[in-house]
Amino acid sequence: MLEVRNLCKSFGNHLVLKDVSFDIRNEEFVCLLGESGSGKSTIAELLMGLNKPTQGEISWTSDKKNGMQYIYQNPDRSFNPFWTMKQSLMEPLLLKKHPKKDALEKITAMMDKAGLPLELLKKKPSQCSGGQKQRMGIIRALLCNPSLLIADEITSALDPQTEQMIIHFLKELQSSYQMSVLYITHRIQAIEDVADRVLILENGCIVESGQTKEVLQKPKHPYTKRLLDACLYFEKRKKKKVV
Amino acid sequence: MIKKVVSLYGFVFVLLILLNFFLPRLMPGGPIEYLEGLDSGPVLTEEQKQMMKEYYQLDDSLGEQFLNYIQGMLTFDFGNSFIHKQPVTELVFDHLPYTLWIVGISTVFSLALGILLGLWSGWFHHKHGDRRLMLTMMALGALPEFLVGMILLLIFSVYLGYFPMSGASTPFLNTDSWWGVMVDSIHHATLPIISLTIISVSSTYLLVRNETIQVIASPFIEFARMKGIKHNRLLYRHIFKNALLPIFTLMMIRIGALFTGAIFIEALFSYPGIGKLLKEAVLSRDYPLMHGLFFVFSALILFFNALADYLYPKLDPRVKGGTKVAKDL
Amino acid sequence: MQKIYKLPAIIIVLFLIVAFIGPAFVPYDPFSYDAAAYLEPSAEHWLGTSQLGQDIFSQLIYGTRTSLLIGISIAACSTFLVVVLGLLAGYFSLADKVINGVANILLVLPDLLLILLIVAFTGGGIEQLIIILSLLSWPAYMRIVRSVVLTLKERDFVKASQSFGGNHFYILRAHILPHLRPIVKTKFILTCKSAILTEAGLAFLGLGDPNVVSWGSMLNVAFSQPTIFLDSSWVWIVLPPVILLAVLTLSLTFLLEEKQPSKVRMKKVEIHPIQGAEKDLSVHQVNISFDKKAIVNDVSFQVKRGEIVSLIGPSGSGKTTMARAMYGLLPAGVWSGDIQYDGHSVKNQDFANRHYWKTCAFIYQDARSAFNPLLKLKEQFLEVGVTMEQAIQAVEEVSLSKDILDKFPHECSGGMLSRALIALAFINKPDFIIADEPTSALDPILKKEIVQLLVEKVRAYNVSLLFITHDLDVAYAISDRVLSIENQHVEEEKLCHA
Amino acid sequence: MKKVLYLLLAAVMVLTAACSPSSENATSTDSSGKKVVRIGWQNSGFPSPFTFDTQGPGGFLRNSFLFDTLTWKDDTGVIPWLATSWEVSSNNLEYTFTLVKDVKFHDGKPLTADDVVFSYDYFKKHSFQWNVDMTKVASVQKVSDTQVKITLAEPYAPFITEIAGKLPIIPKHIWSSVEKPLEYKDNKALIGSGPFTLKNYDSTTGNYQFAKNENYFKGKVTVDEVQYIAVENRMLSLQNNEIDGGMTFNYTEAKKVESLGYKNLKSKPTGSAVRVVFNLNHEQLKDKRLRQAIAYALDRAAIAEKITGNSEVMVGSAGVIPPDSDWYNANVKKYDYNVDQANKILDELGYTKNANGIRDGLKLSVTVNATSQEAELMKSMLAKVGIDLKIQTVDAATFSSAMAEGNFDMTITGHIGLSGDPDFLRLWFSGKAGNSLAGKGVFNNEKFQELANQQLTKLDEKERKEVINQMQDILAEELPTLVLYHRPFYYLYNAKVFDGWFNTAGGIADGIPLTDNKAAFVDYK
Repeated sequence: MLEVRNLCKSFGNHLVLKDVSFDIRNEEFVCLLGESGSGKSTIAELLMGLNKPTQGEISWTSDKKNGMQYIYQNPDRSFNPFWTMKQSLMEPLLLKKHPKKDALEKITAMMDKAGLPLELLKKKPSQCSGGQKQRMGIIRALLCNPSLLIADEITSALDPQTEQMIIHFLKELQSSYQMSVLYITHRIQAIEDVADRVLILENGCIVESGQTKEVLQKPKHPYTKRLLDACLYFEKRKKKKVV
Repeated sequence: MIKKVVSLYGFVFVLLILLNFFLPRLMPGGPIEYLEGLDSGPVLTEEQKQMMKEYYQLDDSLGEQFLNYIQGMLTFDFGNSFIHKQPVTELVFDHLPYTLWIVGISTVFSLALGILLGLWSGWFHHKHGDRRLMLTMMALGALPEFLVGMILLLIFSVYLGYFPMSGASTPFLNTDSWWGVMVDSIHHATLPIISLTIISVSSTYLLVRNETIQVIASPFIEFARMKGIKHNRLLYRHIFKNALLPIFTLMMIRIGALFTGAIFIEALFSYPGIGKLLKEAVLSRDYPLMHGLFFVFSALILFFNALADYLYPKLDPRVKGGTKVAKDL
Repeated sequence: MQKIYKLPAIIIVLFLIVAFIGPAFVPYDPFSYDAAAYLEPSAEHWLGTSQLGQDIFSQLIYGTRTSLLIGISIAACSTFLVVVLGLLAGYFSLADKVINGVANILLVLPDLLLILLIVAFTGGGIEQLIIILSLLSWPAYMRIVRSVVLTLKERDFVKASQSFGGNHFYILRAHILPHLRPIVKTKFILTCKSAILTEAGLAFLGLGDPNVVSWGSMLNVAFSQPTIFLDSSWVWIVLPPVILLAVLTLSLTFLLEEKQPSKVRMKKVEIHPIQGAEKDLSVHQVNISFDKKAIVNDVSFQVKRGEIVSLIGPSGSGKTTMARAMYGLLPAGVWSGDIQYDGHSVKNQDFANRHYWKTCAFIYQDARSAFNPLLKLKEQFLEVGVTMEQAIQAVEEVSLSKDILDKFPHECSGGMLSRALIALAFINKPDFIIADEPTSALDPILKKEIVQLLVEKVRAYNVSLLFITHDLDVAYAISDRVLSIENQHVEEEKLCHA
Repeated sequence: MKKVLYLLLAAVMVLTAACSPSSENATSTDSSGKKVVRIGWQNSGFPSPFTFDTQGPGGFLRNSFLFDTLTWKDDTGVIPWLATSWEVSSNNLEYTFTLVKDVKFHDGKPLTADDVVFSYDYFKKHSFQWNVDMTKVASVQKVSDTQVKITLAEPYAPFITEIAGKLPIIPKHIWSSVEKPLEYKDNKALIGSGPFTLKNYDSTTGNYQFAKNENYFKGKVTVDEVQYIAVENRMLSLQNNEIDGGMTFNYTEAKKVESLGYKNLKSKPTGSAVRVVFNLNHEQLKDKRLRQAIAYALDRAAIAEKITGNSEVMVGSAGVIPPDSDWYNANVKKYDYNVDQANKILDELGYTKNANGIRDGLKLSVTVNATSQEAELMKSMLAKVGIDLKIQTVDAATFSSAMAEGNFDMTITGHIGLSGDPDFLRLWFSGKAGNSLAGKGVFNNEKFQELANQQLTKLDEKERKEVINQMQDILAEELPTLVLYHRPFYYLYNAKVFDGWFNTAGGIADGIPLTDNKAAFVDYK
């Protein structure tokens, strides 16, 4: 569906992305793994068209009806603090000239699905918890029926329990909305079960990619090994201790 | 970075130079009309007026006048003042030291006082002393310049007679010692300096206080506190240094305002500074004098602005290459 | 104290009422000259008369109208300019060049000069004054609005709205404008104040509109007759406009003052020894609540010498508050119970002086924000009272080069700073260390290294570590015991020691 | 907090204590046995004949301390000064002056007929700053070492006061080599023959220190030093003992200071006028009946009383020349305050009142040069007859260019020198001399212009007065201008320091109604 070929990007003299190529197929859950500074967010920005690549191209192979949507890292900042959640959630629909009533129905239905109480709609962002906000952020993005959803470190500000909940919510939605997800994170352990494929990014280069299980179990590239080792280091030690 | 500062200020400067020439000439009436409009001036004959026109080169075309002006600007020779019949450069340099003296000293005072009190107030934020001091300072800041000066003049000169009413020195003071001259000029400058200090101290104070409160709230101060550092070191090494950076920039920019604030005070105390000269120049349409004064004012203000932009990155190790300043510009 | 904050608003409303309807009720026309000169205040002339025999009270009321009219109109025009130009400059980079250029020039030109110049030949009518001052007073705040817009433009919710297809006008109006409210309010009030003062100043210099009475023109008239100061007539001629002017501008200034939280009273703290807590770190029946909202309830636990204890819990559960309480950083008013290190209570007045960085040390959440950006690391090491040799040794022990001490924090990577922070924590060999989420901002590889380093040093120096985290994996992996905060209580998790 | 305040207070006190002794020193500079008189006035420029400041009469007066003229004035009128006597030829064109012998300039060189001739010639080339119409002088000849003959181009009755009494005699040996007198600021430019030399001039502050000329030809100079101190506020400075004398317009002020033990010398003749100038080209104001209606509508006695604070004021003479002048026409038409009369004329002119009592068809404005209480009072007074008056304040230069362009309805201006020679009437209204003061709208009254020229030729005072009387009648009837009141000056001084002040008959030189006449310091009688 989406093809990225030989993407390069530099800011001034600093080369952030070096010859990055990958593709995302229909209804696929792809995970982009890498440490901060490895260029993950730059890729997201290029995909969204917020920045122009220095070299290379991004092309859609299937006809793209609704394009893509982006979910932001920090749920606190992705909602206008002066608006109620209802206003914020209605915004994309109203901008597309949906009637108010339809829009509200659609949102109510989604909220139910996400297990969020409807009272939240009357609240301001500051009155909702981080996990609630992030789920509503996902709902807002889905209201546009995107064919690709880019989730950029959407759980890094949340604790592990909430993280799990959100990832599973996303996975569920992915199948029911028949869309692809590009999930950007540095925490491997969270996406083990949900991601179809992983791309591993080191210093602006994709050093390894493949099916999730394959990559996680038999990493080829030394960086992947190191990263996996570090991520799973404490988990393994924990398992030894907990009854 | 320097290039950027220079090009920006260069542009502003060129514009100022143009404004400086055309603005005075756009004002209705000229120097001769001014003399004629006075209640107790002479009744000029046509011959006299013609002579003055020739002498002041007012019958030259605008182009010629402009060329003269530019030439003068380049050689720092602005010609002769119409009303003072004295070279403008000489006139400006006669008066400028007076203004620099009172503005300079009061700037030092108000900075020292404002920074000390501001730090102190921010440090004791939420305590009664801070509240009271802040209310006092805000009240001071809400008073107009002329009122502050007038009140001081009334109390200390008119009623108590501690200080002279006006002037920068006792006329024809009969003393040979430099000490006597010095004491005399301090004596005359005291009220203007106190007025100017009062006028400007509150803004410095409020600025320092806010900055201090912000800095105190920042994590590294909390961490420094956790390290068990002594109060003095915390206040002066950590808080002061961080709070001072933005204040420094603002102070540089406000120096311009100080000079204009001095106009009121100089008028009030008939202090022979540059402000009084300026008022006369504007009223009497003394073009050369206006050129000279505007030039000095704009050059001073521009200089301090540019200096602030230039020094800021040097003072803040984080700003290398002036990215922050460049953005602000 | 509380009522005082309403006072400015009340005064301003009173001024507004006087300005609007006052002139209809004044006893005399402000220009009428029928009375004798310099009459003292009396029943007929409440504030006496001026040199021309004009009733000062009536002039004062009319002056209020003039001043407020000028203040409000200029503030309105100027604020409008500030918002429109600031939005344009911040949002459209092309407009920015032009607007910012003009603003720079206006900022450099001394205002008063321009005002004098322009007023001198336009004649200082009220309309001209409003136009001139509005045109001159926008640049400073325009820059503030502009910079706010510049950051807002990058905010996620604005970008989101753009991706939903919101046009520029919609985004400026719906998303950005509401954020400017506090600035607009401040700007409006301050401009109102300075406009009133400027008008008074100009009128004082004789450059006001002679067709209306204003406080400044009253003062001008008064001061042009300096001999009124030779007897008491100045009391009723000069003081009333001065007082009104001062009261109005003061009220405007104080209108912006926010209500301060009521003062926390210093309570006399009583410290009781905790049973069996002469040694180790003891937390005894601690309750913490902010604004009557309980954070933790009745928490008691101990950390023994050489033990690593983790405190876990989801975000928002009060872990960090607990950490701060344990370091004695919370004000006495918000918590009860006691926390003691080897029997020394943190409630003790001089606990900080005697024990910080000696008995106990703290590892800050985010290494980058823990270091003062303006001081070299060397200074920040030496100020805890160690020698240069000790500092060098400390950084070398965390495998850093000693060159780092000569660097500023911004010249170091996050990993280096995290290591430096650990080095700093151990430099005085404290007995207890509290680490507040030291790994949450770190990438996995670095996190592993830092945690390993921390544990290694704790074991090496036989230090007690209270490790606060939301990362269960790490907590379980390194701790001797794990405590979890949930629903305001602290429970011990069962661990099986490998 | 309190501590800080106390500290501040203490700092101020220390400073005060450190400084106050010097204030005593400052006032005791004149205790060295010298007789010093300090007068308050603003900076009047470098007092050479070409560079003194013409923004007021101060410059001319400072100059007159250093330089002498052929004739001068004191309380008795015109007196001989450098000239002992003079004769006028029968055609009124030739004046022969006999000079005092052995007059010396400050540098010791003698002042001779050559210097007089040189001065007149030089001033024909380089005009004098003050009002002197050198076109009236045709030529100057040396008759002998002590005699000079001045030939006029046309008869000029006021020659003795207006030229001979004002033009300073400058030393030929200095000025003959000066090409650009306006730029000549050497100390030599100040060498004259006058009773004082300039010991010190601070151009920055505007303070002057004049020292007495020990060898003054006219008599002994009675004070050692005269200082002019530029103070902002003369009455308060007088009270603070920073000056020994100062002038004010304000009667209330003068009375208050007088009550504090200072002497008060009221200028007499008053010699000044505050007046309304009408734009004679204005569509409505060109009708003299409207101007007369305004004159009736203005309670000029009240204006004068309110503004000067004195109830014994001189209401403006409709014929411009003040009632206390020798040239005043006592029978000139008076416009006593009469609202009915004003309303009647206005109704006749067809300016009807609307429901609110305002005459819609008549919107007038008055342009003033600074804050003007007169205008405020006019506004109130004209409102009573239904005229809506707008006040416009502009600065001096804008003001006179508005007048020059005829860009006004009415203006208010003030003048001094009205008690001097009445030739000023010709100058104001002739449209020839720089008369933007009278408005460029020349007073086109043939009869008046004819009389104005005629009076110049009448050397006989009586005959001349006859003509001047007629001129006043025309002015009063036509009202090209309306004098509101004649403003007296009050000179307040410390009599212990110097008590020799007097009023000059007709004002110093061309009618300057100030007291600092150099003759007051010279014992010549």
